[in-house]
Amino acid sequence: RDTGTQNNGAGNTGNKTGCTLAPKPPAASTTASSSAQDEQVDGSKLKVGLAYDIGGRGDASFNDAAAAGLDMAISKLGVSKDNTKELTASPQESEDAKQTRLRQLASEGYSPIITVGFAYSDALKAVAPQFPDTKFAIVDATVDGAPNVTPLIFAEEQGSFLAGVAAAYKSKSCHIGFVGGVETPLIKKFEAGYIQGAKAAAPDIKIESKYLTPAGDNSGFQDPPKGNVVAKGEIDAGADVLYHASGASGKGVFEAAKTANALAIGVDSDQYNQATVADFKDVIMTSMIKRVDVAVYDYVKAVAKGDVSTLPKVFDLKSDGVGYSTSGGKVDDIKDVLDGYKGQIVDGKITVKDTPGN
Amino acid sequence: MSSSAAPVAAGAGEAPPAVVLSGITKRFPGVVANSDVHLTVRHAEVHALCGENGAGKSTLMKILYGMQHPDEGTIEVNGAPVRFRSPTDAIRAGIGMVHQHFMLADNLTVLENVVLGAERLHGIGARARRRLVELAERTGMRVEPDALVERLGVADRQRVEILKVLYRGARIIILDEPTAVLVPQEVDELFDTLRGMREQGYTFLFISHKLDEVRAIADSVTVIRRGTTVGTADPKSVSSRQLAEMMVGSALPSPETRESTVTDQVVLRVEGLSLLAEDGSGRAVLDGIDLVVRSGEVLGIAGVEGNGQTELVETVMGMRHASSGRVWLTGRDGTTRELTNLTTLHRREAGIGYVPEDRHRHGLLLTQPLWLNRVLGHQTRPPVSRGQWLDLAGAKQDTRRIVEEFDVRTPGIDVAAAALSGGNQQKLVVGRELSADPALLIASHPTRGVDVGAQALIWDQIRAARAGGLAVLLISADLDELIGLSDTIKVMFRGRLVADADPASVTPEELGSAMTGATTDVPTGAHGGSTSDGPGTGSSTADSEVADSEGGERG
Amino acid sequence: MNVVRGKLLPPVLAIVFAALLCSIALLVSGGNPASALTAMVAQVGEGTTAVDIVNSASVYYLAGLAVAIGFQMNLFNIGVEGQYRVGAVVAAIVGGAISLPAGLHAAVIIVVAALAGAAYAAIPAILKVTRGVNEVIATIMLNAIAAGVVAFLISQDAFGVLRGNNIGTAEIAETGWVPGISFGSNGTVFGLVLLAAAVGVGYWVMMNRSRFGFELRASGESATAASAGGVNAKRMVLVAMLLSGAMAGLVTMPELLGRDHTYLITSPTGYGFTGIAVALLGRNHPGGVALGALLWAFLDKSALALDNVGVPKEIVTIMQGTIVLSVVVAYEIVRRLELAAEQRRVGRQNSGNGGAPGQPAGASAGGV
Amino acid sequence: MAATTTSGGENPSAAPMTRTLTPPRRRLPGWATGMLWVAVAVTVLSTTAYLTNIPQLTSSSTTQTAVRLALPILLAGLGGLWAERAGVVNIGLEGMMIFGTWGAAWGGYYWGPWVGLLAAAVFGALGGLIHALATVTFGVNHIVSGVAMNLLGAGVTKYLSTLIFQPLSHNPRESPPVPKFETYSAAGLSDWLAQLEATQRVGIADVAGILRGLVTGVSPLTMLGILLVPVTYLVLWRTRFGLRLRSCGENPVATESLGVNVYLHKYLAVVASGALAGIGGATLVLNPGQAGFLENQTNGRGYIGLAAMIFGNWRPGGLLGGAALFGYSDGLQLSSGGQTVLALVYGVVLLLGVLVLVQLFRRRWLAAGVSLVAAALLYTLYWTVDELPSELTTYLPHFLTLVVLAVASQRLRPPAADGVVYRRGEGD
Ligand SMILES: Nc1ncnc2c1ncn2[C@@H]1O[C@H](COP(=O)(O)OP(=O)(O)OP(=O)(O)O)[C@@H](O)[C@H]1O
Ligand SMILES: Nc1ncnc2c1ncn2[C@@H]1O[C@H](COP(=O)(O)OP(=O)(O)OP(=O)(O)O)[C@@H](O)[C@H]1O
Ligand SMILES: [Mg+2]
Ligand SMILES: [Mg+2]
Repeated sequence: RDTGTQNNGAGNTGNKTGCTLAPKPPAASTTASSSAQDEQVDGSKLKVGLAYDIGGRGDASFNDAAAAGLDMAISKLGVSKDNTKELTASPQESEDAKQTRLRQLASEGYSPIITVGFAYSDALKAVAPQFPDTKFAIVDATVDGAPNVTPLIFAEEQGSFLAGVAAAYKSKSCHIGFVGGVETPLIKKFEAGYIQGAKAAAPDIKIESKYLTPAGDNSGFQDPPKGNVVAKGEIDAGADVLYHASGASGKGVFEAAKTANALAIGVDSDQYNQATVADFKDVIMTSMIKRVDVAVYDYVKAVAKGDVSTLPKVFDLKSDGVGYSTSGGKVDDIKDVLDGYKGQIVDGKITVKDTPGN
Repeated sequence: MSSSAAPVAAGAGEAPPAVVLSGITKRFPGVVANSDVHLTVRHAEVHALCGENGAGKSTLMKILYGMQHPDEGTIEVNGAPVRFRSPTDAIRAGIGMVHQHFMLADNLTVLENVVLGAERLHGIGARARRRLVELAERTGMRVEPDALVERLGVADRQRVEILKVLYRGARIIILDEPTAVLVPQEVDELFDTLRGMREQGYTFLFISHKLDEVRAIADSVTVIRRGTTVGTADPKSVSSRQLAEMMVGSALPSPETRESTVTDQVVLRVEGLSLLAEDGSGRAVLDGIDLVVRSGEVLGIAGVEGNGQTELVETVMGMRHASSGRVWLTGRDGTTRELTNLTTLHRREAGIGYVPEDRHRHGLLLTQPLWLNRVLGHQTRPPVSRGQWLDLAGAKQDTRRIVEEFDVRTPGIDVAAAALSGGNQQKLVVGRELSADPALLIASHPTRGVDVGAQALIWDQIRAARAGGLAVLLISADLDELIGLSDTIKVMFRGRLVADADPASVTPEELGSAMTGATTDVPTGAHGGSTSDGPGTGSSTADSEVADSEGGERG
Repeated sequence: MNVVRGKLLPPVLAIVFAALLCSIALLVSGGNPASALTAMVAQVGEGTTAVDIVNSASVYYLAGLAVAIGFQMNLFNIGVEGQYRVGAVVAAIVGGAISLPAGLHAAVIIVVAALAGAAYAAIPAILKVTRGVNEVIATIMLNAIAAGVVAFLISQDAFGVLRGNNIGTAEIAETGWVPGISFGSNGTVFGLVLLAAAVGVGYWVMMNRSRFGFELRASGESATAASAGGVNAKRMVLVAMLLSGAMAGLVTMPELLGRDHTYLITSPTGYGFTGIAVALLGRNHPGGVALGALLWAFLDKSALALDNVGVPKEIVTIMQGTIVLSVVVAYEIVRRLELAAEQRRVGRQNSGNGGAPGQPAGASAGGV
Repeated sequence: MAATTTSGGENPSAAPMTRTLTPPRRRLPGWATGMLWVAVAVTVLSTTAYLTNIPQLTSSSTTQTAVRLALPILLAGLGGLWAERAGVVNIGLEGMMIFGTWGAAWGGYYWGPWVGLLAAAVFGALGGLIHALATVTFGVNHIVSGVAMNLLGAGVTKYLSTLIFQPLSHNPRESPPVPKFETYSAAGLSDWLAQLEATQRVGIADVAGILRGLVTGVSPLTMLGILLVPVTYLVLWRTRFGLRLRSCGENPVATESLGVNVYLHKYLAVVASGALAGIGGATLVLNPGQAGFLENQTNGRGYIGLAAMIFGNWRPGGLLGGAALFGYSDGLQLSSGGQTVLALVYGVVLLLGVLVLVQLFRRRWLAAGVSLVAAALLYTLYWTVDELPSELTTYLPHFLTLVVLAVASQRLRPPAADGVVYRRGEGD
């Protein structure tokens, strides 16, 4: 019988001392928080529509986060549950299905309508002008030439930068890895920030990086066995902290980390507390959090107030649109460092690139 | 309905009849295959069953074997009434059947084929092998238990079929047209085996279209016409002609030779044609074939199946690619073209008609209507096509003509080809191939499995076309047909043309021994002309070695 | 009459059966089948749904025909999936890169799509003809590889253009668009729906009237008989596969030139597999495939209404699977019933007049 | 019939013609060919690993990964084998696998991995039963039914998980976490092999690496999967049931005529096929490192299994080879990426070199020439390119399968009546 802690990898021997670290950034001066100050806003008259991407409510990823935002709006802004409607895209559906979904919501009088995922951008471009009085928002994309569409975009690279810093600090072999699900521009932002952050913290660090499938082949987000193999390959190559941005395939990454006694970083939401990966709690040292819930909530609130211009252009570290989680307490010892880098990014002393490479 | 209620009554003290079928009726959609059939088979006799194609012989036997269920009627086996739900029941009652079309799985070994379904007897391992070898020894049917069936020739396959039946302990054995694919020597061997087994108490039901064979082996014969029994006779006291008349009510036709129509205009010239086996072994299936067929001539090729006749035909047709050698054809317009590098379609266009040996595999589109079958092979030529487009009206028109001229019995030209009986399918194919006025007709077994009436019609049509200057390359396993129809005969053995024979003088036995490679020279002029009664004058009692030694002495 | 019974009854029976089965599933899970069904039917009248059905059906139709060509000669081209994607992406790249007068531009794109699809289909065709590689396995592999080829071609290193978080090919200039037929707020029917219809007619003429179609069907029915009849089997495999691939290349043209004007990494996949189902439903007949495509499109589009009545959309996938299966089962049952009826008829006939046993019943009237 | 003649060689009339024309060629027995292939593969790999200095090619980790990735494919392929040996084409393997994943998650969640495994087999078998009903009883075209099965598999499981899993996992497309099988290692052996592997001696270290991968971290499900290969062989080729089943796929009419119940055997075969595919699905759920049920998680593995079976010439040993090739190359590209893939190109060059020699020996000049050109091209590729585009290396296993099939060009031999609709009593 194998024990769960058996060490299979060639690397990760744990007897190295870790990286030579760059000097720590100065301690953070400010911590901004947009949704902290909660004034009373009444949203009871709003009819809120949500159009999810493939996966929908319950995907334990960004759709779920959007759903959480809606739930928050229901509880905090007094939006009536009966006045909300959630629709979900099917895999492999064509453009007209998305358009029909949006028209359906708009013609039933829903406003605002929040679309989750950049796949909706073309559909919005077609539908939004047909309903000029309806307010739309789109997560992860901007739609040009449609004034009634509010983009809710995130600086994933900034959050990932902090993940990179954390990885560099926690790596004993000074060798870390990134596992991407599908090689899309969006996921490349995660990779870019991660690499930049790690290098900022430890200039000599070695970084493995690999995607499961190329763009267009979305199975990379749904294939834990492949995620497992890729993670194992990176661990074998010497990495001992892995950051994944691979949706459901991340389970495989966590398992590989657990088997090899390595650490992992979750993505999108606080995966330490996620039920479906509860078995791997102890290797999830932190998660890069993308606060789609906050964005959705803030957007609904802004609509209720009648002014969406107050929303941040980009949900970034500054607006707490992205961040990192501390559940499990594994990064408590380096919290000051992380907050230091965060402060530098917020202050514009560090600019994080959104594409990997030079 | 005239039925023959057991003419040979089971006398007192004798064993009860092995099989009694009474009042059997079987209907298929659109067809009544058997109608009130009565048949009595005595114990330890060879009982022959004769009838035209589609008369219902096979169906009756399948009913006896439990594969089909009669709509009406009763079956008794060894005096006891039985009701078979499946072949298993029949096998249990001691009945075995060797089917008209071999029922063997090609990709399994001989042993596997034999034990299949009867594993309970001796398992499937060493014990079964011992039992099979022992059985083969006893009956003289040598087989190699571990050979793949696909590598066996027809005669071997038949042995396997019979062993299969014996292995199950059958005492009543149905043989459906077992001789159709055998050469005379093999037929004789088979008959010897049957006689020996009859002595041991086996009962046989024997179906054949070859009436002389029936007279040679059977103890009694029952004739079936149009699904019902017309009578039982003693084969020793009736002539083939009488039997035939019982079957069809008309005179027995014969492929008799008449005045020669051979001209000196060469139509087909083949030089040094060779073909390598497809298995990559480098073995030659055809080895330096030279031949010439002239206008008005029928060139017959005799040979045991598997000696390269099929390959010769398919190579001349362009369906296989010769490794060396050349082929020329002189068309109706007198121009000579080299065919060697042409496709099958171009060869057909140059003036070759082709009656394939297996009409189902190579001749017909079974689920398509007759008129669309008329197009096959002629898709580039009027009247069935105009350039790249089909001429449906023309095709239908011409199909109606063929149906009329060749007496194809069909409800119409829109029925699927599969709906016709074998003989009628064959008439359609022959009619089609002669309709484009070819210079050369390649006819492979043109009357195999076809009843006497259809046979006569096909022979007549070939003969008429020959008189009009058609050259014919004829392949046939039916040596009477070969001798009767050909102007020249060549014998093929192991991919080579090893002997010539003069159809005016050669006997089937001589031809048969040359075909097996026993003799290389076939005498010409030793015997009289072929008889209209077909082969078998005497050969039924003589065993093969007599024929061999005769050939040898003369050689 | 007979045609109605033999050809139309089975699919109707099948649809009813599938609907019944799904209703039971719904009832078991506490849903309301009646409201689900009415919602689906009512959805057709909603907004652009009717037009969307026609538009999608045109796409499914092309895919179905592409598959059907192979089926006609027993070539199982699973590869339509890969071929249409390669065709679409190459056409989109070329279309975005060139500028030509209106009309000509679109024509060039369509031709390029067909050529690219055919070229991709040529791989399994050549492998089969020269090396005897089973086309099923080859096309399964090539479907996966097509995903890589498409990803490679769309990547920013090759021809891709970043559009927000999405990547796609460069937008095709307006000269390359094919205008649709607008129904105002009810949507716009793709202009290339006419192309699909024309391809269907062409397919019918080719199959039933041309020498080539005859040879194709003959090869499918019996490869051996066809080759004895002068049909070059290898050539037929090659040509059929290329034609199938060319038609596959056309699959997304209505969408590409009528609506999307670019091929994105998020562009839908799976039309090739839909094509298989649709071709099977339509029994490879151009009319049947059209009906199959419409039915499929109807199920896909009206499924969007199910969310409104709280029924999981997945029930439609179950329904589609059940329909495919039960259509063929229904054909078989009707065939058997007819056989039995025929048998009884003959039985009666013969007991009536003594008949002419052993002769085909139909022939007994006409004599011989 | 040869009753009257005695010694066959003397009298040619006794010798059946076809047999004398085709002297039976001595063929190596199946297991020997298999071993030979394995030996060639290992040799080429270790040589390549040495020459390119990429030890991952034969590391134990790679082997372990290969086993993990090959397992579902192997089981799906076995499923295909059972069905097709009985004459039923099963393109619905994918759907049956999906049934299996759902069943495994459901059974596993409530009652643990063993029940999960059982449930997976039962669910897969149910899929097989529907397929059998359609193809055997109703004579539906096998492909049609298979396509429908794939649709049904996806639809029904999605529907069921909305009903059953969503309340538990709050996600309609995913099950809650499912308990997994434990893994076992042959401890002593594994350690000894690890020492050998660490020596980095050419050949020995490679073989040790590969072997160690096979005996380390193995779950009961993995053992079952691998065990099912010889079991399948024994059942199908060495028992009476297997003989009957195979003959249904070769010549059902003949089989029926011998009193064998063809329908029954086809039913059993297809149901077994579904069960095997279901177990294949279970490996994606119950083996360590796998997720629970996840929509679309089979991701075409059923089709690949079918391909592996065709690749393996409808034989268990060949199928194992096909699945191994697939799992190995996929594992390699996933875990080590572009560079190793390039090393593999080098390996192919070596293999082609061997092939050229064989072809020269057999005097097949053309084939040798073609192989030589291909080898030269690949070698140029190896030298000129640093790394292959990742978009394309992702599909390395698919490329390899195509290439191997095209090169080996073996004469595949499907069961003669494979895919032919058989209707009882309508035989000739
Ligand atoms: N399975 C079947 N379904 C429908 N009709 C059949 C079937 N089998 C036989 N028939 C019909 O029954 C008739 C008798 O067929 P059968 O095979 O018994 O003829 P046969 O006497 O053996 O002919 P042959 O000498 O050509 O072998 C045929 O005309 C055929 O139309
Ligand atoms: N499966 C079937 N379905 C329908 N009819 C059949 C079937 N099998 C056989 N038949 C019938 O069998 C007849 C074929 O005739 P039959 O078998 O007697 O010809 P044959 O001379 O024995 O041909 P062959 O020499 O090729 O065996 C046709 O009339 C056809 O209706
Ligand atoms: Mg018969
Ligand atoms: Mg017959």
